[in-house]
Amino acid sequence: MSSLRIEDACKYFGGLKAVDGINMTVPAGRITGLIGPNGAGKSTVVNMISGVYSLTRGEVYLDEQQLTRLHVDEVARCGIARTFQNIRLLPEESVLDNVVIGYFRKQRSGVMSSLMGLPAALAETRRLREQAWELLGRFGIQKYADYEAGSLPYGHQRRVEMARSIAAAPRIVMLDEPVAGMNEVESAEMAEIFEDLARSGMGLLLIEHNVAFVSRLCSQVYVLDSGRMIAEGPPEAVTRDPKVIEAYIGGKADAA
Amino acid sequence: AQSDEYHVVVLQALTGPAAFIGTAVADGMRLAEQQINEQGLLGEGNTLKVTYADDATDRTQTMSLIARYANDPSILGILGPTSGAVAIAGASSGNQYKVPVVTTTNTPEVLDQGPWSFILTQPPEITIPYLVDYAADVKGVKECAVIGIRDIEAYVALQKQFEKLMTDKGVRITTVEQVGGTDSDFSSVATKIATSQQDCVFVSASASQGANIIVQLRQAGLDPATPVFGHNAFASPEFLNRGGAGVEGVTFIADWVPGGYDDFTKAFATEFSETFGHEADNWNAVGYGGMLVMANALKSMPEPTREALRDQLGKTSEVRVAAGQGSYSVDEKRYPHVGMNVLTVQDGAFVQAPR
Amino acid sequence: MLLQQILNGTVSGAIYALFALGFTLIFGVQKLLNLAHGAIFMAGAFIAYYATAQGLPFWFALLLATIATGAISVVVDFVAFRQLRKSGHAEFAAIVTSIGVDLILMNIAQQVSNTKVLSFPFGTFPVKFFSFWGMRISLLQLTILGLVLVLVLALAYYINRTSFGRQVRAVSSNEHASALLGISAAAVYRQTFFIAGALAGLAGVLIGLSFNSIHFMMGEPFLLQAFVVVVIGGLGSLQGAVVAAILIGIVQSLTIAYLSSELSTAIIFALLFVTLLFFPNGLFGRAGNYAGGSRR
Amino acid sequence: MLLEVRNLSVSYKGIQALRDVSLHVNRGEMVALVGSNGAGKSTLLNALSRTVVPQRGQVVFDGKDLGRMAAFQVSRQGLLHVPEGRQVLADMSVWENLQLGMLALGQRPARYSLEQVYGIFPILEERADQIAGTLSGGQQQMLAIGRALMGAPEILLLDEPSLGLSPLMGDQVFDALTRLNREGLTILLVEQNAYRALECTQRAYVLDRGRIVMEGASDVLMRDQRVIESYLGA
Amino acid sequence: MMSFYYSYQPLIDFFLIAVGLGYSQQLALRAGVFSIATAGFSALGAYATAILVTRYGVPVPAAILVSAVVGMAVSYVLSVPLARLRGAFQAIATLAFVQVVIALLLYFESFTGGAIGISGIPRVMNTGWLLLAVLVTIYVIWSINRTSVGRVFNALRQDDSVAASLGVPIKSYYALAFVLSGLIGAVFGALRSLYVFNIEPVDFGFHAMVASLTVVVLGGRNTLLGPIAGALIMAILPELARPLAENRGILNGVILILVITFLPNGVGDELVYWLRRRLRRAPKTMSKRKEGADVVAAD
Ligand SMILES: Nc1ncnc2c1ncn2[C@@H]1O[C@H](COP(=O)(O)OP(=O)(O)OP(=O)(O)O)[C@@H](O)[C@H]1O
Ligand SMILES: Nc1ncnc2c1ncn2[C@@H]1O[C@H](COP(=O)(O)OP(=O)(O)OP(=O)(O)O)[C@@H](O)[C@H]1O
Ligand SMILES: CC(C)C[C@H](N)C(=O)O
Ligand SMILES: [Mg+2]
Ligand SMILES: [Mg+2]
Repeated sequence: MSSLRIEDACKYFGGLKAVDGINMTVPAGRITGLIGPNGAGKSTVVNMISGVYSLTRGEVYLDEQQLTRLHVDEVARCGIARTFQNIRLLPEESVLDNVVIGYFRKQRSGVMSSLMGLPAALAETRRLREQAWELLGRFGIQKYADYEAGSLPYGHQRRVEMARSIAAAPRIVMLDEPVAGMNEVESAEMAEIFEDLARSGMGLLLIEHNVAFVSRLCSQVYVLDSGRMIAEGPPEAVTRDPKVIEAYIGGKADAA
Repeated sequence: AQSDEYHVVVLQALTGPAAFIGTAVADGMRLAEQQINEQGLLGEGNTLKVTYADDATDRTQTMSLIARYANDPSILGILGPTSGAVAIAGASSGNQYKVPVVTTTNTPEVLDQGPWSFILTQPPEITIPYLVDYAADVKGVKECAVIGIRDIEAYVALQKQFEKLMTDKGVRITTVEQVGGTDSDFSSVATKIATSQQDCVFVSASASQGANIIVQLRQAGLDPATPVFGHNAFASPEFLNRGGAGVEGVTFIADWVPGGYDDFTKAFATEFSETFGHEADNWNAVGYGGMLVMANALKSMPEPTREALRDQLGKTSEVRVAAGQGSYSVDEKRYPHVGMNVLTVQDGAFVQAPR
Repeated sequence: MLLQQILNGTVSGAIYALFALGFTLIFGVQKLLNLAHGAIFMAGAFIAYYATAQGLPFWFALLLATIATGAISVVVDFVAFRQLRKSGHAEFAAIVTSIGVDLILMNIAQQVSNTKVLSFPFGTFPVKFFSFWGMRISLLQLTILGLVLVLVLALAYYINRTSFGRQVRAVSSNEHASALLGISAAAVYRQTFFIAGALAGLAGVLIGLSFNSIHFMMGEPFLLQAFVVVVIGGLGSLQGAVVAAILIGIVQSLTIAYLSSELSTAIIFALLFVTLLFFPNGLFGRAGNYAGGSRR
Repeated sequence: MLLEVRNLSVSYKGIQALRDVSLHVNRGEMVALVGSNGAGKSTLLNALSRTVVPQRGQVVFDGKDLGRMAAFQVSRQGLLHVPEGRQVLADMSVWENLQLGMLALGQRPARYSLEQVYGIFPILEERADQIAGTLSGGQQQMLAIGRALMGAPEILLLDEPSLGLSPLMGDQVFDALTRLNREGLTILLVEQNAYRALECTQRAYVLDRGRIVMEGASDVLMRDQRVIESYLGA
Repeated sequence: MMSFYYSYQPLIDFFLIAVGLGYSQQLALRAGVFSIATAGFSALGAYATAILVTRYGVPVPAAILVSAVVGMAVSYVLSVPLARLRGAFQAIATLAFVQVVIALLLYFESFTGGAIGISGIPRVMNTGWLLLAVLVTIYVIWSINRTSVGRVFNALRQDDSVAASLGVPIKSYYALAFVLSGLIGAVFGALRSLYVFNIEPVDFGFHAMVASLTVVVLGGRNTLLGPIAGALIMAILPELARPLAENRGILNGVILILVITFLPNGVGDELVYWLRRRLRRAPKTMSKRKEGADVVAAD
């Protein structure tokens, strides 16, 4: 079973220590939570792992393979997928095509056969479109398949992005606030999907401000505050930790 | 033949970069057309029909238009295109479709395309000797700096010919500077030449650009005693307007002596300025002559066919025109000969250069 | 000769700057490639020419041309760009509409001038030379340098010290959000186009005057030049445009003087290419947050 | 009545996103608008701020018909919209974003000073010179709200203000909004967290597939079985 | 009919060449490379072929092949620095490339003929060959559109960091798009030189750059129909306006403004999008599942 590890990772922006010496493990087959106040550095962690940011210090490993200095596309080809906190779809493409592009990593037909329009390449396209269509079904947005992605309501755009990120069956997927903008009923649907994915062996890193949602799904939760890890452990323990309550959850109990 | 209508096309650059030549040539041709029909120059009852077309200095349009006109059997010949590669391409098309094409340019390559193509202006190897002889022999210059337009091939050809013939005469070419055809800021080149040693400057450019270069040369401090030479493009009122006092003393060869020098040319000059409201320039005169040459060939055709027209154009001999020394002939290589004048600017006017 | 050539380059560069500043406002700030800017520049020279030909004093013609080209530029924005911005496809479509405007303006100018090259009558501006340290500078060149300096400072003040500059940047970065803040994008566009057009027109008059040549196609080489200036300077950076313009003027002048006038274009553009390799956002461009696939 | 909407319909390229929506907001009220993804909530707010042009219907704000106004004029009337996706001006600094917020004042007097806004969101003061695009998601959300406050809103339209905010920060923002409302600011709130929205508002509308399907006092709706099933989770 | 063809043959042939160059331009734009290098590639192709054929008697097919290789090689080398640049900066860098090519063509006179260029190039191209070349190009681009390369190009254009996050080696794909653009540009440059008798540097200058760009923007940047539609308009426009003689610039300008104002994505693209909207439906194999979809938004 593979796992993603980051060791003593730091990211400084000028004087600002956005991430400051943290260690974390995201095991396969589990859902790992990463929570923390706004500006704690959660998205920065995702960007460091996925290769958008270089690390000021520290290392990233997938099993034994070092990812620290790989570029974005190389990291992705190792099987690490992500979504973006500010949704990033290809706005002019149809919803279906947005998902089809997600299969890139698993494509087998080469550039030449594509340029020459060989039957193998065409058949692959057909097959991928069907798979993408299935996947849209799983996220309940099949009926939007032919719409321009940019015209979908916010919540549906999130689903498209998630579908795209898991299309190529990554080993690890990092979801940055996947249910933001969804109500309880809608996020419950997403929860089911996440659990399915974990059962299939994928490792999920879930960043979310919905503590109840995180508690329900995650086996392990990390809490980041001002770039430092202030707590980690099973959700029940973490959410009762006074440091976490003070920095993050606040006095009032969360809804539902 | 009883009252034939001879149909020719004037295909010039009326817009685009070569429009400053094309429009002027077309105007000259319009005046000639009018006179030819008024004076019945084509013989009893015969009329000349002219269609004016614009190729926008664009080879695509030239080739399309020539194909179209070639496909219209009523059209006997084409006066155009104007110049440059467009003219060469037009000449090739003319040969392909077997329709006589009389380009305005002076580039002998037009003639290489085949027997159906002609040029209206004399190539550099005919015109430049007039200038070189004057500069080297009369003025006795020894060292000459050259400034030319780098991207207008007609000017480049003139410049090359000048360099070659001067070198043949033992004159040293000190430096060759090239500027762009649309530039107007020559301060750097001017400073460079003004601060170096030579006893002659040759400028190969259009009237307005050339005047501008010379003015900027003088402003940069060029020794006023250094003679400045140019070629036939300077023979235009444009040159004086643009250059003013700055071009005083510039010497150049000319197809056209502004204002005319005998009855025929003076009549042309008067009629032209009455018709168009401004003085005739070099290109007006060339256009006027071109149409007369065409009319002469049309008149002498045994039958109205393109072959006949082509043959007659090739036999043009001593047609009275306004350009050069007034008599236009074509030799066996189809090179035109009209002679050249050497002019100089004196008190803001063109006069024959003193020998 | 070196100093003289640097001076020549500076004066040419100052004029490029005038042209390029307006272009930066439109191209750099609004991301619109306005290929009609050269024609507007040309219109400035034409208007001033015909105004002086009517006997108006030169300074008045200059003012008239500046205001008129500002107004033309606003009209151009209205007919060629406004609708495109609404449809949200301006970036590329503007290339075509601005070519359309360019064709129209050039055609009109060609008809008006009968394809001739025009120039201001002699004595429009007193011809007077000053010599110092072995250099010659004309009164006109001095005036141009002074004028450009004043204008650049005024513009810099207007853009950087009033809220207008912020509004321009806000509209260019997100028109939708700007509207929510109460910014009238239309008004911002009107003002930038007016300024850009007026600067171009003014540059047209000055160039027509100093280089003695007014022609319906005179805008083209300057347009090409302006591209280079704006990009080397860094898109949207006013200081950048000025520095780049003068730098290019000087480099051009020196290549002609010491290397080769025949190769000057090749050298300038090769330099441009190399500059971009080392400064992918231009000399003064704010480093974009683009890094493609590599870590930053 | 500060804001009155009558029979508003909006469609995008043939897709009907709002059908005959009528609602109103009284001065000093805080009203919620709930509905699932794609119900048309954002579309409704966009139509009110006129960043989307409706097909039919009338919007009257403070006695003025907004039908003829451009979006920027609407903002200058004091109808300020904090849009979905935050829409901060990404390449300008936090301070510049806030300064630009003041343009909505037009001739109207300011209502909240920069200090007050910094008081509500201290991080904005701390990060005044940071480029807004590099703020964290939650920080951007605060900036978007703060920026709207700088424009002295008569009514504030908020599209999912708690989106991306930590629970603590979310609470603080809601506390702040409730406080501002008590001090006289009228608010129309779109919120996914229906529980929280209903908790802090006086009245609410439920939007489903482009239509208003329910309206009433928030505390009543909170106990409505249909609302619980579809929006609050069983 | 035949006589129509003969009268308009050059128009048709130039249209085909413009279509080919349009595809070269389009490939770059559609992959998000704001290149205006097509004119430069076509200059290289044209000169390579012209020099080989006229000076060294190389057979025409071999010369075209060499042009293709030159186009690919130069575009590959250029793609490396270009990948570091964005948008307008790419446009200017490619503009610089074209300017340098032209300056060198003018300078190395003994080799390139300088300003006069090269004449006496045999005219071996005709409508048939040009049509064949265009059809082959269309086939390749059609294939690209239906397979992964096209998807990647579309992704690069809209958001290349998203593409990278999905594992696309973006530099290689930028290079691929650019090399294809260079190849097509050079080949059509070569074919053009074998049609127009003579070539000179100004044929490939600012106007040529703007011309290819106009064809694509006017026709459409993303669909197969784009360059065809754009080239068609640009071919017909001067003819439509011809009766206006010297004033046709005005009419041309007005038409360009009107067309693109109402069809801002370009005539061809808008047509294709319109058709797609009319035919909007799930892909064939999936249509059986369509029933029962509820109608929040399905019109
Ligand atoms: N490119 C950058 N330059 C400067 N500061 C940055 C940059 N990116 C992020 N920061 C700062 O680093 C800190 C961490 O940001 P990050 O986006 O990782 O927070 P987060 O935990 O994801 O917060 P949120 O929950 O609000 O999304 C923030 O204070 C942010 O302002
Ligand atoms: N720009 C657009 N073009 C086309 N259709 C659009 C556009 N914006 C929204 N829609 C459609 O309008 C409908 C309502 O969308 P809207 O964004 O208003 O929903 P919402 O209630 O805000 O959803 P969410 O909670 O997910 O934000 C949806 O069906 C959506 O697809
Ligand atoms: C362009 C050509 C018509 C050139 C002309 N023969 C000249 O002497 O300049
Ligand atoms: Mg975040
Ligand atoms: Mg919404």
